[in-house]
Amino acid sequence: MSPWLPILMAVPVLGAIVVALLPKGSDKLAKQATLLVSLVVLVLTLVMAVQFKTGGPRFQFQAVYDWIPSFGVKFGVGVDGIALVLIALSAVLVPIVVLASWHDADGTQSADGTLITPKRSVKTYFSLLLVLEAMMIGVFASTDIFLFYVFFEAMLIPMYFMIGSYGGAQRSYAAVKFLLYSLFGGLLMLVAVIALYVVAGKGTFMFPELVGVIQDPATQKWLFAGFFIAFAIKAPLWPVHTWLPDAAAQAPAGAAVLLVGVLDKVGTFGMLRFCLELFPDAAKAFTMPIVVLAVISIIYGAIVAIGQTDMKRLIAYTSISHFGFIVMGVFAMSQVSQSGAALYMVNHGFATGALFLAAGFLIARRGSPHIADYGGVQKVTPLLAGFFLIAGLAGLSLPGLSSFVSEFMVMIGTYTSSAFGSGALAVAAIVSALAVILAAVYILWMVQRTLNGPTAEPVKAFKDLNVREIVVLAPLIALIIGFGFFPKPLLDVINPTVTQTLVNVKVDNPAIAEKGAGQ
Amino acid sequence: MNDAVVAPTIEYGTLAPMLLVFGAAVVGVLVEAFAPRYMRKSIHVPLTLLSLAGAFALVIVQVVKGAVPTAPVAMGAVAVDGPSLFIWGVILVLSFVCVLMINDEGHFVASAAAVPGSADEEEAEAAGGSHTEVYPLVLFAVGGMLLFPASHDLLTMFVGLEVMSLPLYLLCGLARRRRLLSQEASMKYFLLGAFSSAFFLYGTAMIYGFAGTVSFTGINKALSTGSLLDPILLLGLSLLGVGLLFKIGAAPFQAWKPDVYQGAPTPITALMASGTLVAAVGALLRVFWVALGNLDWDWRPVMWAVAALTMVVGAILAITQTDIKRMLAYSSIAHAGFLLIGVMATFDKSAQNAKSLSAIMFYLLVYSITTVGAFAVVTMVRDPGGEAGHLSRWAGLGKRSPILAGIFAFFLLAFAGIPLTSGFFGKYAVFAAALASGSEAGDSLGGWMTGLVVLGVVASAIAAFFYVRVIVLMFFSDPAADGPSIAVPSMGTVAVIAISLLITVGVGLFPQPMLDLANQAASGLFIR
Amino acid sequence: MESPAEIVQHTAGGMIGASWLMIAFPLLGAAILLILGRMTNRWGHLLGVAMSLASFVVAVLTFLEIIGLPAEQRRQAVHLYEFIPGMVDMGLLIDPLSISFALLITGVGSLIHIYSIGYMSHDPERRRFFSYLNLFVAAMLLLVLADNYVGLFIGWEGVGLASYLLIGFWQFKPSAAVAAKKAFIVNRVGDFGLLVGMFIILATFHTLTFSELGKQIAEHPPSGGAVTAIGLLLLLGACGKSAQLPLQSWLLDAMEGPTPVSALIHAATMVTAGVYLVVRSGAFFFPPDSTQAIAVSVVGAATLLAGAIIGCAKDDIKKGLAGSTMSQIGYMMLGAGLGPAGYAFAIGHLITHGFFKADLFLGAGSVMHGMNDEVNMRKYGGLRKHMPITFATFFIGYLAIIGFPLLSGYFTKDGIIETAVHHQPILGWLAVLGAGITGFYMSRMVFMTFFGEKRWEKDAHPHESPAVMTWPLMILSIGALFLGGYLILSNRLYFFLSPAVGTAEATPEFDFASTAGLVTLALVAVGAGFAWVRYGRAEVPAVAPRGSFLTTFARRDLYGDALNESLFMRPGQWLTRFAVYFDNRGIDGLVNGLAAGIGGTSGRLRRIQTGFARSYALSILFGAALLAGALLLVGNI
Amino acid sequence: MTTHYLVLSGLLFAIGAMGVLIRRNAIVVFMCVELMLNACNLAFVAFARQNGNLEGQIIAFFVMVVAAAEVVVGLAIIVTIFRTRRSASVDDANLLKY
Repeated sequence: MSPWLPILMAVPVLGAIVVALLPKGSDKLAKQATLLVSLVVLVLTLVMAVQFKTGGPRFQFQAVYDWIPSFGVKFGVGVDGIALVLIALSAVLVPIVVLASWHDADGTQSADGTLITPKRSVKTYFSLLLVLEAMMIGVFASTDIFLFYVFFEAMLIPMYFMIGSYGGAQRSYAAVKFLLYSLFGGLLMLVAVIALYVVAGKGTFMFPELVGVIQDPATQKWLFAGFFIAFAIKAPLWPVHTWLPDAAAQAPAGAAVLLVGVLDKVGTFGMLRFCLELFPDAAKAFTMPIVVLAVISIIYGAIVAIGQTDMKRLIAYTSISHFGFIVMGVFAMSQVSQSGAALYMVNHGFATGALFLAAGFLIARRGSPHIADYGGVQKVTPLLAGFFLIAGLAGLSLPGLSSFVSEFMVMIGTYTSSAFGSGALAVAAIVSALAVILAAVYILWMVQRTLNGPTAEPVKAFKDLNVREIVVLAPLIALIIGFGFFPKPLLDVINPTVTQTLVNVKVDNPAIAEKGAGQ
Repeated sequence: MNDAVVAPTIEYGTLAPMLLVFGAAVVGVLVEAFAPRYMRKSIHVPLTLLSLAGAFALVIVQVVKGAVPTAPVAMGAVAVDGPSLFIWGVILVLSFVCVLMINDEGHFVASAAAVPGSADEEEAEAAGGSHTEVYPLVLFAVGGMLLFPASHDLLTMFVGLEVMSLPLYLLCGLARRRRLLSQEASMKYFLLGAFSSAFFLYGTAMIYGFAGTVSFTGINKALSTGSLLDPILLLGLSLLGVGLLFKIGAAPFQAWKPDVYQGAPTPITALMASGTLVAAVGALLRVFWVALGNLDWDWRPVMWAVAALTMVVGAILAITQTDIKRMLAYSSIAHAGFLLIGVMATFDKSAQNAKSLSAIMFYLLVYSITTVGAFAVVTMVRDPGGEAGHLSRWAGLGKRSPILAGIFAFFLLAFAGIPLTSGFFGKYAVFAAALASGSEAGDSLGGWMTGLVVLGVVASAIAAFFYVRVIVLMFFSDPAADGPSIAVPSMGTVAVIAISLLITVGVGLFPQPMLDLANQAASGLFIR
Repeated sequence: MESPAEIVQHTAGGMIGASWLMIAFPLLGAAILLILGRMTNRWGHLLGVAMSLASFVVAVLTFLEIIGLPAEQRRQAVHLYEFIPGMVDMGLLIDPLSISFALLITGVGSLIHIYSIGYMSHDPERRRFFSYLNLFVAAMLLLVLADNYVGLFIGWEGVGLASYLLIGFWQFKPSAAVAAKKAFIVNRVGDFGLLVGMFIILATFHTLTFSELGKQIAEHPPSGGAVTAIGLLLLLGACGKSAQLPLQSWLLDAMEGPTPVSALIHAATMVTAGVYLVVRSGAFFFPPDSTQAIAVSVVGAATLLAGAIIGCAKDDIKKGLAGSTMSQIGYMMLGAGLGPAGYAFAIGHLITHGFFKADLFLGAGSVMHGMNDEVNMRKYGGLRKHMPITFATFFIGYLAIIGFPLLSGYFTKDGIIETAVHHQPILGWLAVLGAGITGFYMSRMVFMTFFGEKRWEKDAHPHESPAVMTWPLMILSIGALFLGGYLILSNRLYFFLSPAVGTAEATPEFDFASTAGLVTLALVAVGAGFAWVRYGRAEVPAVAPRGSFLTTFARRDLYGDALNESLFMRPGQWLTRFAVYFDNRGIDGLVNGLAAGIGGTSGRLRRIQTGFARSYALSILFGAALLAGALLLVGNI
Repeated sequence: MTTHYLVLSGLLFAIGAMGVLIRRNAIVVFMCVELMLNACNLAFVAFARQNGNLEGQIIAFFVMVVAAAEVVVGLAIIVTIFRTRRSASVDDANLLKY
């Protein structure tokens, strides 16, 4: 019984309650308190992460309490390598988002004085943010599948309110679409969760005890489908992706970061942990169709991104393309591809987070997300432009930046995967590599239209980043570059978990290096 | 020949809760007759509340003593078994809470006899008159609700049904505002209710014809020996079903629900949506599981279709509703459908049946508590002409009154079954029971049960849309300039909302105590 | 014929162990300049130069240490750190090939850094320019020094990024922004090839490290298919970076960047990375006379002609030089496709080209500097008197590039031509033809710029550039004069490189009197003479005449852009528009349609609720009938 | 012989049900419901005879009492409506719909 994870979840919840109960008119205090709480969580997470033993048992910092014995449900938490890095990702992003959203609820005015967003409740926003943080940590830390499901669904609510109350003009449409899409997937998963419990007949939802229990191939397939659809919607995978551009475009930049950076990762995380390990035979049987969907996502997301006129929608579509990579990596079922996919989840969080935030800072200055309303930003605000460019380059997976390592691992891992006879996966990897070209088109074309060229008239009044905004972006950029050259700390944590996953999936796909040594 | 009349044995102790309620009702009538007008209310309120609380206490005493009878009491007329006691407890809590709401000024007409808009009405209102008959009527209805699910023969059940329904017909017509609607609701409810009771009765007659008895034990026995294909039996079964399904508002017998829920005074709607539903589901279970348990191979497929239709009709029709109470009525229809999934989760496996029963009872508890809370919120949002029923009036409520809107949003999320609310665990319990029973070896409906659950989640997703729509209206829309006012709530209403919220949140976080209760109550199943 | 020497793991310290400093210095410079930003405006350029020079010093010291080693130990792998655990470690490979490149990059790079101090002195963003230059040097060094394909690829994209940033340095000009983007995207097409090539390498050999690859291939000589595929894919990558057909189109547009950039990146170093890639992979994937090796030569030959033809028609001095660059790299590719026999000449030409082309570009920059940034040669004329040093150095570069006997270009280019004629006669004779065209267009350039009448704009006041610009020119021209001879005569470069790239069957001999060489000289003379007739003696019209079909063909870059536009851009735009439409109307339409359908159903169904109690009663009766019917039906099944 | 009674009872029930469906006057509709209840009574009594026990007859008495109570409630409601609307037609009460 390790107290780490319950504490990690309790701190933001308590923080949220405190922030919500602050007296009227203490907006500033609410912000400071939220920042403090999120920083405390970050520190705690890092302290915990340092104690993680990479060679140790798969799940560490385990804590299991009875919750609903009638249903066989336990409050079971614990982290493996992948969960750990994703929790760390959440913990890193939240304080950044808090700082980035500092004035989001205050009501903003564009340079020419028109009201962009009206004043809204600051306390509510920040307490929702903290509640969301607790749930994000919870969803990754759950070792009980029922508990996972609870967080999986409950997470929607704070995000729903953050989009719906604090978002752009189309916010309520986007929020409802987001909620219903996710809820629908979640409910199908609920059926599968129940059926898993019933069919397994173990009287428990604890993940480690359910691995390898379901043997019947037909049952596996049905249950797999139930989980997978939910995760595919969450991830989102083509063709159930259309909620993301709306939600991400309408959400305030900070919420969009958490939505795309962390919440959507639950989908791919779930595929990797639950779809694969609980239903290995079904996963193998469905690999090809899913990889095809993933490849479609990659290419399709990229092409549609090229055609977007709204920055945030564009970024959302790039994410769809990137999620395609993650899904492909997961289902290619090789050590390299899955490690790459897990790493991609983290890197994508940083890269897209930086991109959304930088775009958000741009939009906050101009009051319009339309690319056509910009031009020549580089000349006026070189710092903002520089950060935006680096974030964009991370988005196109420029080597030397963190997303390259993961994308490369996914592609090469998929190509070299021998899990299913290499042919089809090799083709998938090659086709997905075309996204390398498309990514350059969508990012650089956006950069060209916003940062470059003659300075547009309204842009001339822009102020460059202030200290708060620099503090928001700089750590992300540092992480992007740092992990671009030194991905080892993350990979060392991820790799053993992936190995364990592959053992559970019964795929014999040893690491490249071992193979090489053998020859 | 010794023809001496043997006095029937009545277990007064066991029946005490019910008898207390009925007794209080009779006393209430006497109060109406003899107490001076100005004193009546101050007598009725404590009388009603104390009798309900007392009845609840008596239920608790029985539970605590553990002396749950294993055979029907009162000469085989009433079965006070675990489920009965649970349902009684739930109904008594609900009715207590509803009475707190009823107690609030302004819901009931000053003089039902006065024609709406006439001078009589103005005069009655000016005199500050009120229908204190409401209290004994409610007590009679509650008594009926207690009897209905606990009855052990069809005749007692019929009587219970009528005792429950007749006062409600009247109560529906007593709204202070929008009296035309209220009276119309009352008449529709009455005519259709009477119509459906006739079906129930005719079904009873057929069953009696087949089994030679109306006692559930007897019917059960007859079904284990006689020909199960007798048309009289099947006809009786279907007509009984009509009467019971009508009461829970299952499709295609749901038509009355929206009209009546909309027209009736809101506290009465709350009572119907919670107490009546609980009682009716209890009765439905008793008839179908106890009396007709041996016939489940026949009625389960049909119930499958009814459940599916009910969920879909409720969810789909709710989407386009514009009146909050009407929408909640359709929501209640959809929930009746979910409950029917649970009702189907039975066949010849008593352990599994106990789980299903527990799931249904748990669902009833959490759903009805949330419902009462939701209607209590509805009473507080007011226009000059009464409650602001039309949804457009709710726009921007979240900005004008964030706490109230937040609570209502939470109730809606509970209806939608979002995790960390009580509604989620209710839904989960029922779905889990259905899947578990479907996967038991020997269930002929195995895969179909899964299909029904999938249909159930699809309906839940559709249903989520209209719950979410209200949240969107309240929080994401700008308030109307002449928006509704929020009534300063009475202590009673505050208490109602607080209790519902507490249970909805509490059970949402820690459902185990309630589940234990339901499990314990269901462990012995129904007395056969 | 020998394979390259085995790569040994470097264990001792020394200069080789510290060779990572070569990359670290300019990287540090770039980081400081970018992070500290405007604070460094005053001294930023000096830091940039210092870092580049420091890197050069390290390179020289490393070089000295290398040549102090016996030949078979001259390939040293320096392990840096674990990069992707289980797949690849980051490390440097210090061998004759990479150190040659490093010397060229840091040497010419430092000169161009120095030159830029003067050239960019009026630009308010000079500091940023130097940070990008430093970044470029670091990335280019990583490209050539990495001991594995992943590191190479990081450098490969890093130089692409630097190139993007520098082409678009004056990004406020839309043309510059577009050119930068185009360069990056076209390069990415090549990168796709390189990337997929790496997939196959890893799948086939289970390693991406050069030393391991060498061992693998030595132990298990690879079979055809995979290696051919790898070779062709790497060639695609090389085509992108080196502006070879069919990915040549970006280079001409890239001239939007400041001239020192054109000199360093788009002439001397980065664009030759393709040649490096082919030579570096040569021992693995380009066995002589294999399909892929021939493909390399064919691409080279085609590009050298295409570039030369384009060069003939350009009036923009930088674009003319860019065409020439394409053409010269074509020669290198041609040589690189010929196996170890051609490697030394290809690399030799690469090095000498680095000098004389940088010299030419910087000379052109110097001219522009004095002519208000005018680039149209039709508005030059007679400049030799006004800019004597520039003229002298440019003229030396000119003689070197056309292969004037005994100058640098003569040795290296003729070496390639002779080897090609020997191994691939057709390609070889095409290269001879190309040399003739080179003679024409380079002469045309010199005549139009420095000779003839003044055709200046009114406000032009040509003047010689400051010393900080002319000194690099002079140093470069010294290289253009003598370096070729030094490298090629007595096969110095050949023997120096052989541990890294292997040896040919027969040691190549430079033949001063070979047929091909003589024919080349003759053709060059003819071309130069023809240019004199057209542009030296005759008056050059200030506005370009319409010209023949061929001229238009050349002016339009052989319709390369038009081809790209109609083959890729337009269909791409259509596809994009269709995809966006499909996403909004198709997929989202389906989802919203489903929602609307449910809503519509609801709207219609609720009409059934008529409000008439009697119709409700009917529905109850109806329901009762259904129920009874269903129960009877189920009962009797 | 029971069958005859049952057929009659069924007919009465059907007539009652049809009356509910086709008659507009609330009083008549209500009387039709009463007719249905009486059809039930007939069935009970007939079955009691057939089964040879008295339960059916006792039930009939219960039903009559319940029906009487129903009359009280029903008439109260109908009269109130009539006073308000000056019409006893069930179709006029049609405000609550959709």
